[in-house]
Amino acid sequence: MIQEAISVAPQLAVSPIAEILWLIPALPIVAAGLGALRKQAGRKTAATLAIGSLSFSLLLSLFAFVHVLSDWINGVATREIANFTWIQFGATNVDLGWVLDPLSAIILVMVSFVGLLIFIYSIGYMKHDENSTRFFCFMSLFAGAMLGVVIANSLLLLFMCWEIVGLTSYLLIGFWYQRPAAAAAAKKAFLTTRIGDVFFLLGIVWLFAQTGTLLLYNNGAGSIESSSLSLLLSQPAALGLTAASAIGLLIFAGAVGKSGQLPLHVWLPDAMEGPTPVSALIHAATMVAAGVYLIARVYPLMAAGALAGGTTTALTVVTWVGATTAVFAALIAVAQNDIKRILAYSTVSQLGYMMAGLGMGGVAVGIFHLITHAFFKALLFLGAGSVIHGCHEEQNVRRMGGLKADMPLTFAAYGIGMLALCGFPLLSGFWSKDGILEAAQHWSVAQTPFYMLVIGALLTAFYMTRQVAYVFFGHWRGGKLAHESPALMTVPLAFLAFFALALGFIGTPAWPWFRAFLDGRAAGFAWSGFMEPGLLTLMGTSTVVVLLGIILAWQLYGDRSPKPTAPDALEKIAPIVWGWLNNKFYVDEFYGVTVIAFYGWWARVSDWLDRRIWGGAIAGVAWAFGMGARLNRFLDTNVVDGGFDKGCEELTVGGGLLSRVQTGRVQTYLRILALAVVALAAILIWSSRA
Amino acid sequence: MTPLTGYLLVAALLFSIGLAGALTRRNAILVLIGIELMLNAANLNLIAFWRYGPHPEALTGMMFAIFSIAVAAAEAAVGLGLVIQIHRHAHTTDLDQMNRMKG
Amino acid sequence: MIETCDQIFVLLQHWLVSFLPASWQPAAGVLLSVAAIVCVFPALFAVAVLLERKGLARIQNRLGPNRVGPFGLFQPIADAIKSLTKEDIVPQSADAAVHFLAPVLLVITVFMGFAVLPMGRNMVLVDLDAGLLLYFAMGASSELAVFMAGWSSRNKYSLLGAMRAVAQMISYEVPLLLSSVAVVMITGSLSLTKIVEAQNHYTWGLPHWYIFTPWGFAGFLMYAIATTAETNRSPFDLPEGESELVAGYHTEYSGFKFALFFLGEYVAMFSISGLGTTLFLGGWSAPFSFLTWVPSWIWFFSKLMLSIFVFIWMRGTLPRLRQDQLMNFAWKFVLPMCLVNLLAAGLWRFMGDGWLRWVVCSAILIAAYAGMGLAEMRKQRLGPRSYRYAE
Amino acid sequence: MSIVFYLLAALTVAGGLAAMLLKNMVHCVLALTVAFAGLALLFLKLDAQFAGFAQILVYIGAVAILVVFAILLTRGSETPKDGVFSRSWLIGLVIAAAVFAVLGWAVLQSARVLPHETAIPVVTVKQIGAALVGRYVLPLEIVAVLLTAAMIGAVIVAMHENVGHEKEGSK
Repeated sequence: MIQEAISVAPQLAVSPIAEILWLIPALPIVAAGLGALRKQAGRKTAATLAIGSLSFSLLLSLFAFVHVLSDWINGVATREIANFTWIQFGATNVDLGWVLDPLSAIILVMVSFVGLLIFIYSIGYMKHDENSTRFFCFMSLFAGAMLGVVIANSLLLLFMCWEIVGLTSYLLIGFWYQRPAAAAAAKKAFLTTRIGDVFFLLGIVWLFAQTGTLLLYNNGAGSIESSSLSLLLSQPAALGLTAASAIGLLIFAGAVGKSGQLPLHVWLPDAMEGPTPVSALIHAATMVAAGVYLIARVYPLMAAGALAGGTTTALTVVTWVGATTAVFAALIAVAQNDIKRILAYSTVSQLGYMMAGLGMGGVAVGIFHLITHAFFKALLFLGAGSVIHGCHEEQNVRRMGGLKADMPLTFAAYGIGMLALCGFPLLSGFWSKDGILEAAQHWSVAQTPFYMLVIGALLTAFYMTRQVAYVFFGHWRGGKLAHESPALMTVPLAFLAFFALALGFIGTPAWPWFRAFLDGRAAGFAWSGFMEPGLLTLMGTSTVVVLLGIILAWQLYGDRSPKPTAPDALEKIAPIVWGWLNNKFYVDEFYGVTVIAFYGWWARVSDWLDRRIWGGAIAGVAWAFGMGARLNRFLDTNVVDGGFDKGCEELTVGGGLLSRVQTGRVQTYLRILALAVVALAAILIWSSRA
Repeated sequence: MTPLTGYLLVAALLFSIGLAGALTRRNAILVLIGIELMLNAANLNLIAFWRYGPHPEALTGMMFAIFSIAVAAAEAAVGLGLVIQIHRHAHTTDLDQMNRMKG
Repeated sequence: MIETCDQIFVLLQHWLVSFLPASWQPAAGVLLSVAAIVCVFPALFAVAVLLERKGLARIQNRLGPNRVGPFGLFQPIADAIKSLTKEDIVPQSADAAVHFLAPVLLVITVFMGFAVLPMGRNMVLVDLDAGLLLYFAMGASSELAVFMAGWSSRNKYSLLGAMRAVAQMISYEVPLLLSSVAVVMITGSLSLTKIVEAQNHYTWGLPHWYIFTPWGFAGFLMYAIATTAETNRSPFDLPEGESELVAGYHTEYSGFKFALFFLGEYVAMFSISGLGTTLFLGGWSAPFSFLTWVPSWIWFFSKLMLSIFVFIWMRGTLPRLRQDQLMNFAWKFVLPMCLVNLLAAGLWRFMGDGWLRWVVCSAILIAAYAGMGLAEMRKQRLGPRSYRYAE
Repeated sequence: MSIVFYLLAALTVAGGLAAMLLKNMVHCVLALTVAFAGLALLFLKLDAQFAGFAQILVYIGAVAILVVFAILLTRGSETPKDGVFSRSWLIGLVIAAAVFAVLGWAVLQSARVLPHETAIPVVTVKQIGAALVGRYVLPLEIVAVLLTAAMIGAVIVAMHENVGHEKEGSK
């Protein structure tokens, strides 16, 4: 299902809000810079700076959103761009710029709003950390860079912000760098995402070489507008791909790294070593969504050349990768015991959904799930943070239990988040996941992704129920008793819970406002939206699947409170499967014995080559020279020296004479200088007289 | 003799006196004084040329002299600072003894 | 009549000169003015010395000179006779020529400053375009006289006093110049008569003196501080700190030469007060528009004597500073403050009329003052003493 | 050529000669100030009021004092035992004489083409100021930077290596 081309009138005058759109990322970045100048003790200033700047960004984002919204109500599809030349060499310009359209507007609001809530939550969470100034500084920098990714109208600007995002992710995962695990996880995240980024950069360079511009939109001259696209389609690349598809796949590789898709998903669960607000902000709500957003942003490139109802190689790859990731990560999540790790794999899985949605249903389907997911996953992470905080830094779900009495607020919020994630009817996750399933059902290439996603939904319901059963039901199995978190942490939870409940209603089949908004069409309310053939059946199926997952899990785990050391209920049934799942399909180990082992081997080979081959060659040369030298010495002492000594004596005498010129006396130099002046002046006057 | 010739001759004389001092005195400070005298002679030249030149309203010579005065002040400050430091180091300001680079 | 009173000295000069042939008249006029200055200020010196001794005595709760004449009023005459008749001692090892030249040079340079000072309407010796520059050039030259006196005496107290005095005068010359530059910036001229003219008009009966502007007020304070240091007056009188250096650079002077130094110092005080009056206090202009009928020179000398009184008052009130405190104060407080004041004056000039420039300039100056003051208060601890010139 | 010019020229040259010939270095500096003063008066004679006063302010007020400080700090006020002139003073003198000969020759050679009395240029301080911040603003800025650098450099060079915070009394 390919998005119809929107007719956008060339934008001549840019509205004031689009003019100052750069302020949205600039404010948090400036705040980060100012915060970096503060002492570690100045935590209040740092937090105030971060939250203040992000509040302003949110305000501006809301203005931008309202502007786009009012345009939309007036029947205009907004796309306002502001470009400028950054570097100019020869006839080539490197342009940067930003764009305001429905997509960027809605993501801006989402990122700044969720970010703000998480910032506020962090005040409570990081209260006892002595480095919280650094924390807020990094968080602001991250928020600024992420907002920069969102507004970028140039792949280069996008890539710069993308890399800053990667950097801050590294810094924040390794925030507690005293822990070896955190340091290792940060390194892993950085290196793994770098693999994707290299491909991304290759794609950018290729695109630049082909089209001569990196601007996405430039009144018809941008790289993903029709003129460039037709040029790209006409260029064949290898393996029967067009240049458009090949570049699209390269860019997708960047998204794979950032969004934790197979096979580069390994960093995301490890990234949970960072502080929980970081996990919530970066590794659930925003940064990992950057990959999805990137695909949505360059969607015209990905979809270039597709016929109506058809698809392209790039989109097919996106779909398959997404669907596989969705099931794969959900399977792993079933057998994890760390509360944040479960959520991390769940995030990977949901990102797979988004990718699949993008691949099969277009921008609106994927982004809708991105938005709803951002809210309920942030909610879940913050809830998990609240649980961890309340349980005195305990992360193993099997050492918890019965928290619904101790932490009622957290429980309520977490429950809502869990149901939304499962896709429980009428909650936000239900509507967005349904959109993806519907798109999968109608996909023209294959039906397999549809079934995979349904199985994924079942697994999602299963592992979330398992987790909730472990954490909140049964009786307390940990050490020190848990306590409810402060209001500073629960109030953001309540906000997020509200959105997890209600946000889905902007994209129901009866009122597909979200899609209409993104596509720039009018949205009407009609119950008949539900009456499309197969839709009700689909909704029924997914409801049944979800309920099935919940009931299954409840049967296995509900109210049981097994001992933390006892084997898991699933482990009793199928120990081998459990082992595979618990060990994450041994992907890390697989990489360990393949990629890393290869590097190790290669390093050893290089070392050997260095020592034996090159070193040997050099040693041989040295030996040869040594022999030559001995010969020389023989000749020297017996033949040359006699004559040479004589010559040297002469030279010494000459040098001694010459060195008198270099006396080290200032006045001598001055004297010579004056003499030279006299000589020059005399010559000049003499010659002018003649 | 035109007025300008007179000024130029005075300047030349002053310059030569400064040069002679710089070439013959032992003390580094006096060498610096000699150089100051040479600079001043040049200033006199500049002002004289400005006064009797074809375009005094352009102020070129005058400006040159003013800037030269400013630069000379800087030169004196740094030069004397160096002399003081050398004195601290080598306990002499006698140029005849200051012919080694090794301290 | 009012006009005549105001211009009485000018008219007198013209009348006297008119007896001479026309070609001699300009030179004779100048000579006459010089003579007047050279007579008036030493007379004022006598008055000021008496005033100082009596005033200080009042402050210190004693009587002061009261033997010669009624209330000791003829004391200066007695002093003068005494110093002129005392033996003129030159130390044996002293550099006689330099020892002799130093007081002469001091008095000459100090009197040169009056050449450009307008002491009343039309009462200026030479109205130079670069008058202020001449004044400061002469002020700078007097440092050399002080050095000559100290060095030629071949006495360590003299030398130390001279070095202290020169270092102090150089240090405070910078803020002195900078605070004057603010006035020059606003007036747009280095000519002192123009500076007075610029201040000589009134709004609602009140004069437009520069001291009544934020930058002018701050500048005047800086100027007053720098002036006190420049004239080696208490609390900046370290160069002649009796408890440390006997009498500073004129320890080895006696008799007439000592009197010259004494005279030079007081005349320097007069001239620098006169300059301050000209720059900030409206020179010879009246303080209220309804008082403009009073002759201008009366105003000038009233303001001058007021400044002298403040000098005496300060001497009676404040204790002496230490050398490092003095230097720190100059370079770390007065100088930055003067630079900020320059900024304020620049803003004042370019912001145009209106209340806004008052607010902005005042805010800048108060903020700078408060900031630097607080910073100084914070490091209350006194640093290690270090005397550069006593090594 | 007026009598005033000859007097001033004689004063200046005498000051310069004395500055280079006297044995006592403080006397040299005092003679130098005489030369500076003479030059300043020559500037005034050339109707360069501003330059003349600036000359007094900078050279007599600052440079001379600075030299005096340097002399006292290097104990240079005592006359050295082994003569004040360097061993090769004769060569220096000859070279200086040669330079003067060349310069004087050049001046006299060109005397024919030099202009005679010209109108006195009227230059106000205001014009000089306008030129400084107008046409010559770049040199002005550079000189400002140079002076700042020189000041910092002089302070650092003259500072004791082992003194942490220093009170600098000189410009």
